Amino acid sequence: MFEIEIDGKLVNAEAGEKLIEVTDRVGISVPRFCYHEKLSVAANCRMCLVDVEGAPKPQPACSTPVSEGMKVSTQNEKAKSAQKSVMEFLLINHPLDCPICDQGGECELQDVAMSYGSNVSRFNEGKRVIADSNIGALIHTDMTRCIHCTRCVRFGTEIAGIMEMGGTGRGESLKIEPFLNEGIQSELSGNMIDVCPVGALTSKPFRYELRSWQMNSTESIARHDLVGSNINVQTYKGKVKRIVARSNDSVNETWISDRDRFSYEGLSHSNRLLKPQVKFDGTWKEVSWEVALDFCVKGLLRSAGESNSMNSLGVLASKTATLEEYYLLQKLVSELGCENIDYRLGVKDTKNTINLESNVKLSDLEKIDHALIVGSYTRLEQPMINHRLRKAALRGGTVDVINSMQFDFNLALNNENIIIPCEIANLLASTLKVVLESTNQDVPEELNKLTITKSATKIAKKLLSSDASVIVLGEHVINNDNAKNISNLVAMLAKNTNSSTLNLSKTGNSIAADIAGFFPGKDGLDVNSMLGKDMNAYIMFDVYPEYDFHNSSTAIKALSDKNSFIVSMNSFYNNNVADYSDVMLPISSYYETSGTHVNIEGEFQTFAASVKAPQESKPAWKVIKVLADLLDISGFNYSDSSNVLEEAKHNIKQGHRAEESINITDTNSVEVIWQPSPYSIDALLRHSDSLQETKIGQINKATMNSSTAKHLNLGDKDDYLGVPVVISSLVANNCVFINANKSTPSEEQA
Amino acid sequence: MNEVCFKNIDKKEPWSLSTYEASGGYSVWRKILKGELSPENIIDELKASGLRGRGGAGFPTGLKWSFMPRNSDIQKYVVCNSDEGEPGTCKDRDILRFNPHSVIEGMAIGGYVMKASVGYNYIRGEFMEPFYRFEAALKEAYKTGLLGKNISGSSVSFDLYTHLGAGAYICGEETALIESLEGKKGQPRFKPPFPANVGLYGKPTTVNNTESFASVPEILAKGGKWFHDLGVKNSGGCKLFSVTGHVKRPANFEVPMGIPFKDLLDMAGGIRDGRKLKAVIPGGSSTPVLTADEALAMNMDYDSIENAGSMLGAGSVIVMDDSTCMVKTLTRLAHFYYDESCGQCTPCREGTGWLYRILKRIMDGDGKSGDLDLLNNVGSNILGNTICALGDAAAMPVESFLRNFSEEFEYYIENGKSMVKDNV
Amino acid sequence: MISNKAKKEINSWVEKYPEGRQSSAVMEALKIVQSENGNSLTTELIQEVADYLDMPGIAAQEVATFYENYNHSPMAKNVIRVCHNISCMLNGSDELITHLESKTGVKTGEVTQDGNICVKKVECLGACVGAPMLQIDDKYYEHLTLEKVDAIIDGLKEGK
Amino acid sequence: MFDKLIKIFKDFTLSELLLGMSVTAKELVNTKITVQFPEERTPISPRFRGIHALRRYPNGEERCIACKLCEAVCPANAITIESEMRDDGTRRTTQYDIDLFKCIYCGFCEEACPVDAIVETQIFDYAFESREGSVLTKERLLEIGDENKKLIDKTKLEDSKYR
Repeated sequence: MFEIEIDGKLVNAEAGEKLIEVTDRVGISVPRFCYHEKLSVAANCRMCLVDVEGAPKPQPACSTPVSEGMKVSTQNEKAKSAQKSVMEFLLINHPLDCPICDQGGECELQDVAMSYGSNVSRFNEGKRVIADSNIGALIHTDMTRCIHCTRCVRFGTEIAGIMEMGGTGRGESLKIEPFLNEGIQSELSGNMIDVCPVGALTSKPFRYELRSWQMNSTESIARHDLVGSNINVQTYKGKVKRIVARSNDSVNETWISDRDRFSYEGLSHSNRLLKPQVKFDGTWKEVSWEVALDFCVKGLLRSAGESNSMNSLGVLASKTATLEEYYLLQKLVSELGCENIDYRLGVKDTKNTINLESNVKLSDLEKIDHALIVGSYTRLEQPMINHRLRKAALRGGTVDVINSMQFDFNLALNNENIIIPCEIANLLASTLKVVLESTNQDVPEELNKLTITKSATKIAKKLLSSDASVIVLGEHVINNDNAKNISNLVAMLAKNTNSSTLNLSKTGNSIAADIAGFFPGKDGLDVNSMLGKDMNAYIMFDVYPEYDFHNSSTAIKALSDKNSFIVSMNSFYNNNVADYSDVMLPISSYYETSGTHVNIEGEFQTFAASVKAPQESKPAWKVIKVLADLLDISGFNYSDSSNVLEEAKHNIKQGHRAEESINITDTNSVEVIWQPSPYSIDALLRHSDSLQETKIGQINKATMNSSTAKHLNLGDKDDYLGVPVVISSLVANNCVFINANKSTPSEEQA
Repeated sequence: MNEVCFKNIDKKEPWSLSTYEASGGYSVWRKILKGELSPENIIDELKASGLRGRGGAGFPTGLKWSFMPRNSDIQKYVVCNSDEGEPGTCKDRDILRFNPHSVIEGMAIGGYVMKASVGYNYIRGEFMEPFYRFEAALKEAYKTGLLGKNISGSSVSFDLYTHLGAGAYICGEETALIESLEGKKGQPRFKPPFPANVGLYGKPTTVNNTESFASVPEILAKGGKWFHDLGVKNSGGCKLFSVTGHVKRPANFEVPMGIPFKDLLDMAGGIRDGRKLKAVIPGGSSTPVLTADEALAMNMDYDSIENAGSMLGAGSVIVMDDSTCMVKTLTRLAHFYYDESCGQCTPCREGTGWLYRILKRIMDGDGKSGDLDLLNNVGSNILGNTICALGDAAAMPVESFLRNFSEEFEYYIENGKSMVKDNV
Repeated sequence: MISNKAKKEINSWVEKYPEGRQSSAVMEALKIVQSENGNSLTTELIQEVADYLDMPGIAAQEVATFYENYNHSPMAKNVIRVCHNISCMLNGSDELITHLESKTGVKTGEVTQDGNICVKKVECLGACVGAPMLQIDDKYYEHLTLEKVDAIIDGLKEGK
Repeated sequence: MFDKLIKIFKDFTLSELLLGMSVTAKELVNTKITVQFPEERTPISPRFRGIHALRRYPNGEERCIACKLCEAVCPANAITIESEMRDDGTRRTTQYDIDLFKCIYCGFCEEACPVDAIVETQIFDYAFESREGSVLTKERLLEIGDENKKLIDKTKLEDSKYR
């Protein structure tokens, strides 16, 4: 720590810091275009030139390291004239199309030009024009406006991990463009819009709709993944028009995934459920809220029968509700005396699934020196967590993987184990055995018979030799026949190797569901038992059966066959829901209600509603509250969702702690891993047209190797479980990895 | 004359190992292999010799070599910059063609001094004849056991490879050259960090010009003082001057520093066709142009040329007689920099094109009265604001041409044609 | 497709660089592939070179468009590269170029109908003492006169 | 006394009457300044700010590019614009409303317009019969522009030298 003088002020600086970091910290403004605090320094725009005493030429503040006794002027004649000349050079070939440029009003070039530009152009030659390239459904290009700051190029290589944009040609004809016109494929591509200082890269869905100053901005939380990225929701006349990243270094830094950025499009999809509807004699009628709720109450009371017992009521919710919604619904149901409540719709056997806690901070994740990923393609499934892991890898950390398919990770893998799902437990167990043996501990009986494989030794050695390691358990194993074993093995491995754990299988807002106690009570039924029984009534919260249930057709059959009274609250209209329900209540979707998301750190991130729920749809927590009032249940006097949150916080429930036992079973048939494609994980994403158009959105394939295909008698033109077959050697033998943007498997295969 | 790099030039097959060895070549390298010369000795000798970088910047070679972190064990590199492309300069090509072994020996010595076991000679892509010559010489050197791992049983290892460019003037800039060696676009890096700390593949690297390396063996064989005394104060030794343009016998001359320009001009046979000297660019196209009077009064050494208002640069003397149209010449140069700008940083990318377009417009007869001020101003706005020296190189000729020959430019703007009647 | 011969040649360049730095050979690899493909490159070829050297396609494209020695449209068998920088200009390169244009019947940068010759104006080739000069393939022709140029062109036309 | 005599004299010679008549007679032959509005109109400054119009390019293409600067600058919030990308990829308005009840005819919209699309014409006498008429829609504005093209072009040309 030493002092340097900037513009006559003495300020503290640390050795190794760049000048611009110091000026930014103390609030001295230095104009810049290519510098971005999260990207490497390029020093190519030359806008941040300042005068450093003793240096003959002006020095770029972004690349000049501070040194003791340095005297800097950002404002004197030399600095100003250098900045002004650079500004002029930048403007000579920049088009004067600010009025039709979507960046107008929030453009860094425009802003800086106001203070450093001249009002007369001395450039009388023709301006440069560059043809645009189509880079996909999310980003629109106007490359004539490009000022070659290369932020997008650096973003690609440094953050997204795939170099997609590059600078071709040289000199004046330098062009920033992708190579093949295949479109940008990164799952973080939207951030290029944010980093672009001018209107060269703008949001395609938002194109030409509004000017930046017309919108209101509200702070919110994106809920498509486990980090809960911080965002600003920009609205106009009650509609969400755009979403941009909000900086929060402990959560998402300044980046957000494309899912979080573009999913808002679904909010105005024509498929929204906008009015309460009641089924009279098999036909749907739009009714008022009063009528609909009255119908619900009467129906529910009738279903209780003469015994007036609510034992035959089932309550199911999707993984995307807010903490408040989970809590209220849970409270309502338990007040009614019912314990049949569940959100784990996609789990085949809730008794045999993952139960693992996460105990690592997101910001610490980038500091780990080793990660073991089990059953996850983090890049597309949890982009922001993957970004942290990638940072760790770039810092020299190593990453091992146990998966059933080889994925296109954007970080260097140290050791990739591609094995069939049923072997995962064995491999982990044998790894645990190595760990226990090498730390001179007793090996439990169950592990004794195991033979130690080379790969287990490798994995174990790496875990043992790392100071800060993490074991990441992903979604692919939730329906593994040994899911519970895997979960326990990971916990034990972590304990014995001093590693942290990260449970990525609790997607959506599941963590909040657990906290709110949204799981079956002691004598309650879980989702699969409910569907197997004759329930008299159901309350379904934002459930889309063909996507949410582990086995969609069984579930739909169970719900429609039995003559249950079904109340569905949905934000989107769904045919199956319409088939089996008796009442459909339109509820708010994302950004239309206040609530709380609990992220993988256990951080409660509360957000306000950015817009009103459209037409007659209502914030779901209010609907539940009114329903409770109508059912004459007391204790629902909430005036605000924050009251609900307060109460929920005082009633935090613990999920069942699984016993640590291992009992590995073997399977021999072809194993299927069903994973929704990244842009199909919730209803809002499924209704976002631009995202669906992207390469990632189009992913819909059942990948298997040729011998599995032969075994199943399939060719590459066939469908497997309704998903097109792709034959590839990337998958473990006897395993089918399905990435589907359609419904979950139908009955035949289960 | 012809005492260092060109000392074998008149012999038969000057490029062969036998010719080189017959005149004392590789004696220094063999001494090193025998352990008779320490790196410190060599650096002292080089410092005493006054050898300054021959690529144009004129940074003392001994000092540069001493900057390399010598104590750490990490891989280091020496790189020879044979990406000769400065208009007017063609000395390195002749060194590679006629004395390749001196470059090999010089680089090997550099490698030994800086503890760099690998060297690359970056030869410009068009220099295929020099490339084949150099490759042949390398083969000879390897065969004779002068290069490789633990050479002739010593602890010294040095592997030398050639790398070919693909046509980009900017790769003559040392950091652009390093980028290019890494298989990227030749875009200069900003400094600091300097290559001596973070260079090729992120490792400490020293880049020297071909002529600098070629001079090293002779300096060490005959002593730094001998070399220094060939030249004058601040400009030790002798240097290759490429005299081109309107002279009777354009050629490369290796002459002691400090020789009067007049003598150099006479060596090249004087101005051709009995015309009069009009202007001289003394150090390659990037250096300011001098008028005949200024040139005739100067000596060919760093200080004297600087006093005259220009720079020694790479010693590329471009001579122009009174038939030269200065507007056309400057336009030509401006086009060169416009074409060769790498496009990385703003002032150079946008400014070189602007300069060229204004000049082109003047040449097309559409000049306007304010154009000369504009040219000067745009030039000075580029100057000093860029990452590398190419921006400066583009701006400096503009300033000097306009200063020294303003009436020609004014005439052109006013009349839409050249003041020089029979210009070529 | 990159031929095996070309791959072998590329490998000999790759060997020069430290392990994992094979992308250093991209400039030569592109030249080798270009000369096999009738003196020009296509995006597919560039992608193949990139794949072969395990680097992003766009990085290879950057190199292929940055340096001057790569052609991106069909090119003539013989490319005559005439220097027209200052020393050559002072020695009459402009005249030379005009002469070449009339001799070949096409403008600089264009390919003759038979696909044999293309005259290109290039910047300094580093043979200023031999001005005016031009380059065909690996060979420099220096101290040119109009007669010498005629002889060279005639030689090319005869397919020498 | 003397004054009285003069008065009597004036009364008898009818001089006052004649004086009055002379004014009448003079005005009878003088140029008349009464303007027969609406058949006749007083001259108006080319800079006069009357009702608005949207202009087109000579090829018939509407000028407005939906930059919304007029909307932003309007001190009375009288302008409402909605925009989208037209099928040919250009930026266009889908709605351009000026609420005449709000408009204060300050002319800022015209000043702000980068493409000279929205202008204020010399027309000051206009009326509407329904409440909806108080809002000039995009169609109406273009219509006004088309109908008064000559006038607008002329006045803008006259004013252009002072801008």
